[in-house]
Amino acid sequence: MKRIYMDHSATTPTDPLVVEAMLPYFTEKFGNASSLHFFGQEAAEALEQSRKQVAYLIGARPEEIIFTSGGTESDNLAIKGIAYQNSGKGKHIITSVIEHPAVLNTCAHLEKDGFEVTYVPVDSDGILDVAELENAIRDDTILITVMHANNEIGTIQPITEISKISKEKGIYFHTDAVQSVGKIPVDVNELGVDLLSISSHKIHGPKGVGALYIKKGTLIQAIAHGGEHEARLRAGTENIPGIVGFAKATTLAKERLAVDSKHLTELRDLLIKKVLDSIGHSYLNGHPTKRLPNNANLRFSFIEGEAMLLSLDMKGIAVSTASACSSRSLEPSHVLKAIGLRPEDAHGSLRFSLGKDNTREEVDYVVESLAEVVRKLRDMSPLV
Amino acid sequence: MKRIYMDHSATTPTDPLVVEAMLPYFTEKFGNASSLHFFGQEAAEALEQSRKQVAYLIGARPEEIIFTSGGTESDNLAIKGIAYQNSGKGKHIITSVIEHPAVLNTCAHLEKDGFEVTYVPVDSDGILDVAELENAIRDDTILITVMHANNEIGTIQPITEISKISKEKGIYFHTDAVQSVGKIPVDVNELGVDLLSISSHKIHGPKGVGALYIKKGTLIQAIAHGGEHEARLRAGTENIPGIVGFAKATTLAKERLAVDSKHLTELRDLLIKKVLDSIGHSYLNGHPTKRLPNNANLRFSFIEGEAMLLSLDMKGIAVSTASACSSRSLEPSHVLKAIGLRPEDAHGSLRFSLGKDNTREEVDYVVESLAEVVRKLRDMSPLV
Amino acid sequence: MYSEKVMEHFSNPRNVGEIEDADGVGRVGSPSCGDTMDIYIKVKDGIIADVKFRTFGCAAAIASSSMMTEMAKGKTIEEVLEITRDDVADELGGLPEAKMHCSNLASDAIRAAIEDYLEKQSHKKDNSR
Amino acid sequence: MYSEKVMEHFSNPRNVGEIEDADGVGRVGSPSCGDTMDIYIKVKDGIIADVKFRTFGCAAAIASSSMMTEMAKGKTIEEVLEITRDDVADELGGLPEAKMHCSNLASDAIRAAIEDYLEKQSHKKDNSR
Ligand SMILES: Cc1ncc(COP(=O)(O)O)c(C=O)c1O
Ligand SMILES: Cc1ncc(COP(=O)(O)O)c(C=O)c1O
Repeated sequence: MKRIYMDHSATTPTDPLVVEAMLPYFTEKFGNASSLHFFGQEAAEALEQSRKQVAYLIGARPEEIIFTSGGTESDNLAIKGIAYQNSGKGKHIITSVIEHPAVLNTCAHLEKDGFEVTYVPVDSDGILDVAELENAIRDDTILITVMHANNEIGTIQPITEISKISKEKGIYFHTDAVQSVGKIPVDVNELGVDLLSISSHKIHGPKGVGALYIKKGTLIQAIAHGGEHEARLRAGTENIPGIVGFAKATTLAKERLAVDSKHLTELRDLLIKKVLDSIGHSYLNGHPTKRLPNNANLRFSFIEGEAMLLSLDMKGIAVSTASACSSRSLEPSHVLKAIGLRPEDAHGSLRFSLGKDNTREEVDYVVESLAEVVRKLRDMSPLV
Repeated sequence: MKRIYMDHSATTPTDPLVVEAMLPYFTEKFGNASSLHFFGQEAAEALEQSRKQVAYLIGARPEEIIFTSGGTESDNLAIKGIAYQNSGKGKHIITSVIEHPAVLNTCAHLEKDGFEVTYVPVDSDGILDVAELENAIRDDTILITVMHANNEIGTIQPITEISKISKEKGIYFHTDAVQSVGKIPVDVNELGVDLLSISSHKIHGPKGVGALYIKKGTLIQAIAHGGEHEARLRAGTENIPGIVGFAKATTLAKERLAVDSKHLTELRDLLIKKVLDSIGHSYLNGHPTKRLPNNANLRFSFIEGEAMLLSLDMKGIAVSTASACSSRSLEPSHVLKAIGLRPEDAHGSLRFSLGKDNTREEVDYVVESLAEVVRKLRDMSPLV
Repeated sequence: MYSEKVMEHFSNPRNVGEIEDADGVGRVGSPSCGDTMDIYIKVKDGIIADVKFRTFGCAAAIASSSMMTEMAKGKTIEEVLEITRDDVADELGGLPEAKMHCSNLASDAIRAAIEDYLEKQSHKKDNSR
Repeated sequence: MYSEKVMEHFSNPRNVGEIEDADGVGRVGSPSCGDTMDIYIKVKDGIIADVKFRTFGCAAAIASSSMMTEMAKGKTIEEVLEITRDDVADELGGLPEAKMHCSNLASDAIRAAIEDYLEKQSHKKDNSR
């Protein structure tokens, strides 16, 4: 069966050029970067070269990049690292209601550990309320963590506005840029953040690798203990092939950003227009323009998302309900609830996340198939 | 230059069969195992199949295996996971003085967090003193963590003796089996442990993957927070290619164990005999027989290890001083200190860790080169 | 994730629809929880002569509804009332733990339809008294 | 990790050995710390006419010793005393942070040798008084 993948926010295929870049580091240049001999030094050089490439993508310096095992670990390290380092100064953290579980559950863990967390709401378009955030700041606020772009509805948050405030108040500011990197420009200096999380597998790099940008001079505590790797902030033998692949993916992402984002925006807008035009009682979730070029989160009344997803899957089309992580749970998405959807509407939403290799023909086929699926499920629905 | 790699305890080349097994999971079967569609289910199946393979290697059940980003993370998860879960019962932990930094530094971190840790000594052969360990047990002891085989001197610890004691006293027992797996039989039931750490890159699998065995019914706390992956104990999108490669490596390790360990033991004994016979003032560190088949840790009076290492490197031979992790530090190895070596003798030690592809000819060349290097450095030494 | 049987019933659900002059109707679940089932039955001589459903819900909910209607059709009311909550899941070759409530929902739905039928019957008797 | 210059001096160290009738000898470091250097000097008309070393230590220690002897040879005592601790590392094209003490050790060693020489000289003067 021909298969169409429109779930790039969950993960992306690794680019063949990335795999090619990784290959020598499995079998030939396989050294441990801590070893002093030739094999080790070869690995250490690859590591530092990769650090430069990743730093370059986001306008950082190489020494500001810590490699991790993925976006989740980067978020954990950033938030716990700042929290434990600064708990003497204060124990209050501000975040948003629409963060990824990697941030929300880390915050929840810190709450059990004596920290207080304020969850700032978003408007019905899914954009954070900056005034509310400013109001939430207290004398003991040590960290603000707000995502750059949301993984479910793709909305882009006012990071530069927030960083102005955080700088003024002398509060550390972390952003989870896992979804935005490679789709919109991400420059740590323009954004004005102190810490920023990235994940390799969302930008056509391998799974199991990520990075945390830590602005020079920002002290954080390690959360994994062991050897003295990664400036003593992340113990464990470095995953050199993974890191080399990640670095290659960042380089490709940087080169392709302009072309890709134009292509994705066109496809996204085409998909949204066609769906809204051809399927009754369908709606777009999230802000119409302040959203990732590749995200279309659509809502269909009277029917349920998983049933749509699996029906589309039988037609070879891969999409997602809410985020991949929460798609096994029965709770409607916290993000869709946060933008004010009724539970039954949240349950009836689908996320289409496009990739650079998707085509207009695929969009046509997807919309046709979707119309059929929606019709069939509505025929079965007692709510119509 | 022909290069001879004898640093397999630091890391191993990934087996070409392992790379082959991984390849489809980068570009074709690239799904996120949490996704409900075809791509996701394909990944989820690979994940569960891999879990079975890894479990099989160590005689565990699939549901007792948690995938991590490596040995360091496994050690952190095991020790912190048990400590925080059981801190209500007690805050005392017992370990040995010769553990890997992943264990020692995790224990040190817990000490800062209000736990007490007893470090049990080893004898001059590098074997843990079980009587001392038994004496160290207190009413509030919640965890014993002792490595299966040491990474520097290769000594094999009396794990079954310890597990008898831990069971009697109802204390959780974790072992770091990162170095023993694939070299000697490792069966969780025979060893009688509750938790056991493994790392992929030490057994010809890819870097950046590991596993923690957690005996059914053993409750531990998560240390990374986020999505509901890995029985909610390890958040983060699963590194499917890495996990598939790791699983393949465990299968190969199991198949090859008998042949490999025989080959390695022969080479090791040949290397030790030739060195001790042909180089004056040379000694073996650690127990002569209770040691990994692939480890020869040798000591040369009057000269320093790094100088030997780099001289050998110039002859194309890769070995290590102490563990790769600590080889950049100036402190002599804590393991060699623990077996009673004077600092200058600890500084003069080299670790040769053999791999299945090493040959007798390589051993001959290494011993010849070593003799030359030792002679040259001794000519330069004021201590001779 | 789902058994083949579940996927088969989900993609080709049996007995979808309404029965205009149903003898009993059951509605369980609520849209805000993510699933709602309507089950319609036609009873003849104490036997479920016809049964149809409409379901808003996930694949498991739809498959459970379909399977339930198949299991009920042609059986006596007493037999149908003996179908336990797990039976539907078992017939479907199992359901993921998180989806077991769908099996429950389906058996609850047909029970509700039968209760509706029995209540209407007793009203009829009342009225005819 | 090391510069080419370090590796070059490490693999081909200059001036290795002892001077039997040295005018001054300096020993610094201690085996238990991982490095010890012995430096021997021969002084003629206030100039370091010959210098040799023996070193127990890492590659950086050996290279620093070698470089130090090269830098000292042919210079006046005053010139050599002006060589700072960092100069040896600089001449070697830099040393890793953790190895900077090797550069220090080398300059300390030659200083110790010169002090030994000067002390012996003053004894000689004392004796000849
Ligand atoms: C916004 C966001 N943050 C964090 C993560 C976690 O990243 P990873 O899957 O690399 O752990 C994801 C992806 O699942 C994400 O979309
Ligand atoms: C005994 C032991 N434990 C733990 C580790 C850490 O494993 P990893 O490098 O996979 O983090 C190592 C290897 O460095 C080791 O030898």
